Amino acid sequence: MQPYTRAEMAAKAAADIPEGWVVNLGIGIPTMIADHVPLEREVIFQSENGVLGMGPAPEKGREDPWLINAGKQMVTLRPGGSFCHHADSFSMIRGGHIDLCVLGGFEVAENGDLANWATSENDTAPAVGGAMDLGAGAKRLWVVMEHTTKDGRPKIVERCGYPLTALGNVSRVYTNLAVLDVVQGLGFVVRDIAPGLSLEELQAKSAAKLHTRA
Amino acid sequence: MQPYTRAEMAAKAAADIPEGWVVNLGIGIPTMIADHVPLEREVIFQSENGVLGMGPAPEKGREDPWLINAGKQMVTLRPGGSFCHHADSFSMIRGGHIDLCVLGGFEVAENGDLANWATSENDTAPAVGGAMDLGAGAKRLWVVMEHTTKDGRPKIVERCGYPLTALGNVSRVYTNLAVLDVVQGLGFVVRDIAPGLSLEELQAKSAAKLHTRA
Amino acid sequence: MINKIVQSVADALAGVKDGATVLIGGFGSVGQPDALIEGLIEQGAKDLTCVANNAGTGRVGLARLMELGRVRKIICSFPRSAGSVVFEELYREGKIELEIVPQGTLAERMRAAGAGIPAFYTATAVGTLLARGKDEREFNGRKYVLEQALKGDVALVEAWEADRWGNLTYNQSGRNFNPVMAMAAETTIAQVQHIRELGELSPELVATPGIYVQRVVRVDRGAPWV
Amino acid sequence: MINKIVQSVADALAGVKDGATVLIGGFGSVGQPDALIEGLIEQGAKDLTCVANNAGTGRVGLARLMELGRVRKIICSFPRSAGSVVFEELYREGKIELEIVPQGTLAERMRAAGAGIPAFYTATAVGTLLARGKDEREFNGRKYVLEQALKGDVALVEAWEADRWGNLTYNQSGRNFNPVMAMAAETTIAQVQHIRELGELSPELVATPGIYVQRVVRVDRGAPWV
Repeated sequence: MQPYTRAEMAAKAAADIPEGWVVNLGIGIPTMIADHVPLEREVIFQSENGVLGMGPAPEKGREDPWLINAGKQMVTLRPGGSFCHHADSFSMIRGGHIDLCVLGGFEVAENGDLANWATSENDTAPAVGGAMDLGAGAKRLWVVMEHTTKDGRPKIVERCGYPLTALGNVSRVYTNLAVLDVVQGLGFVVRDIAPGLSLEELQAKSAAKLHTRA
Repeated sequence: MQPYTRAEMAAKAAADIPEGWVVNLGIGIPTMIADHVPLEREVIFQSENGVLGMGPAPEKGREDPWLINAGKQMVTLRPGGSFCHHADSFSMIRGGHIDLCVLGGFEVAENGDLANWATSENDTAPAVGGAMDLGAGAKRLWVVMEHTTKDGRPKIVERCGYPLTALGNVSRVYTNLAVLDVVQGLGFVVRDIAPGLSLEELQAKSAAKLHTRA
Repeated sequence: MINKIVQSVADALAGVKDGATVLIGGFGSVGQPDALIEGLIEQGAKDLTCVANNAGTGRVGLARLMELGRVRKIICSFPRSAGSVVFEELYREGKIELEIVPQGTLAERMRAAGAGIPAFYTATAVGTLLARGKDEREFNGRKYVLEQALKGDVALVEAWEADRWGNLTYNQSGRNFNPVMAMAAETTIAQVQHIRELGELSPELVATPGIYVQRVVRVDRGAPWV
Repeated sequence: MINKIVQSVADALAGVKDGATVLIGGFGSVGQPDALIEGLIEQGAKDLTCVANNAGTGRVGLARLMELGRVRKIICSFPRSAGSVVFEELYREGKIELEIVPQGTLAERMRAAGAGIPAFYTATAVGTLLARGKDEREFNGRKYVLEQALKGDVALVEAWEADRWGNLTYNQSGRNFNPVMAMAAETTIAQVQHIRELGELSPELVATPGIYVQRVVRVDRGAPWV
């Protein structure tokens, strides 16, 4: 069995993004997706701190500290990009103008719920950032995450146990073991399995029923 | 008896505006106020169509048709002026950032109510424009108007008969016959009377009790 | 390659449906998308709800659209102005619906639609005829009315410059309702004076990012009174 | 002559009262008004409610203000970040109140305060812990929660350029929360890198008009990491 690497997970998600979409990428593996979209395929990356049209990471020696993304990494702006303030930036997000948001996750449920910001109701100062705005506002919500926790507990679940970030909005999950669609009224549908992994093995590592295309 | 001319009414109001105030002027006599504020006394005139820092009317031959005020007259922008869109412009107004708004009026009541947009509930397509936003949002609301209608009916009243524009916000009225303060809990207080007019004569042309300073 | 530039006004207006809500930018003649309004007249959509600050003047543009019986309802702040003859006639005859909205509330209702805010409270119009039938609530001892987002199917806007991503800049008071309406519509169509290469517009100066714009057409409009 | 420029950080911070709500701009280190925060530490006001995206890092700036016991409550979207040691310690010990607000709701609540909107509905956080106790209402079949305006007594912002009327421009992603906070406070104090003559700033480019700014102080800040 060959689980996908983080780069492969990012590349798989990147391959599914068509030209012209406006895309917001969360911190972590989602951020890596941008590196796998060729510049010729014009995808407009938005960052909630008011940057629309981010380009690749700056070349060594050409970094501009006044230009960062939501993960606080230095980035570039491509021709056609623009800046705005936080209220205008979240107008784009809340107003449904972002075609796709890709976030990391603690758990995704078969009803499309996402938990990714707190691990208990009494979490020590949980940090939500823009995840709830993105989860509720983007036209599509994809999640990229490991299929299980480090100690092997499934993150693909029937119902989220952790506090929710967004309700019913996740439509696809990319993990190190599979790509799953979330179909309303049905649940998880397998699109792709890592090489050498059987459906039964994948099901065993998941806590919700996995369907296959009819 | 010498009633004030329209220019005198505007000049009187202008004299009462201190440096540094941000001021929105309604259509008609209020617009004339700007001409009576010397440029050295820096008053920032705002127009609800997104112009902050209007200057005097353009010189002949130097008009710019892309730069108009809310009365659709061509204006100029003084150094330090800026442009914004309608939602940002009304954020300034609704958010209480305008020090003073001066409007025309049909009636002003002793409780500070203003009626200036419709003459009956079944008015043929009354036109409100930005008057209600300005009436509710500006820090101070002054009215400049004739003291009576053309047929002699008082416009200074106990309660407005016409549909209201703003409730209880008028604090001063400049008419062709007098300048009146509107004091909450008391009513109209005379600040100034046109030359040759007695208080009794002024009272006779008003439909609300006029007080004098104690 | 993203390219939102279309070659004709007819292409720009293609697909506007009967019954659509059309937001029309401009304040006075400044920032008014004249060519797009003419294009809409040609295009033929009817039973329209039009949102604009005024209700048209003379017998051209929006007034012409109304005169042709294509406008079911108008939502505006200032219907009665010098030369609004067509509107006044139709209104008297009961042939057009009117919703008067205070100018700031009109702008904010569209900004709200664009920003994913279904409703908001404002002190504007409290206690007046225009607050009738609206929910009222007190915050910190002051009364406010609830106003709902106003969304368009189509927005017709006028801008100064555009690039192929649909980024727009405006000229002075030509900004007015245009950026707000661009946010609020499903399909935003911009008539612009100048097409710039991608990257030519300053990223600090773009007043409407391309994310809000679906189609751009260049129209040599000259001065706004033309 | 209107002149909002003051000569020292101490002059800029004069009069901040105990118990004040202080809005602090910036996202990461970009657009963060470091010198003004240091000035606030010097100035001495206590029992503060601070509104910022993060809860400070290391033991300088906002973290130092908290460590000195001057912050009663923090309102932010992302308190737990690399290096938020002071906050985490105080929070564990129950020595600081925390209100977590989704980032977009945080920005919009301040924009609302500046725009005279006492409350608005949003779909953000519906059905989550952060919606608890908030009014909920349906519009067009979708649920929304009511969020209230968040007003500051003081806003500390960082900008690129200013003139004596208080007009501000920003540099790239340095804009972030700054223009929104500038709108939302009774007294807005701006730390800027460059003072320009009146009329030097493009009227199309001013991102915060001077109407929202009370005091400006020039601080040679260099790069944002300094």
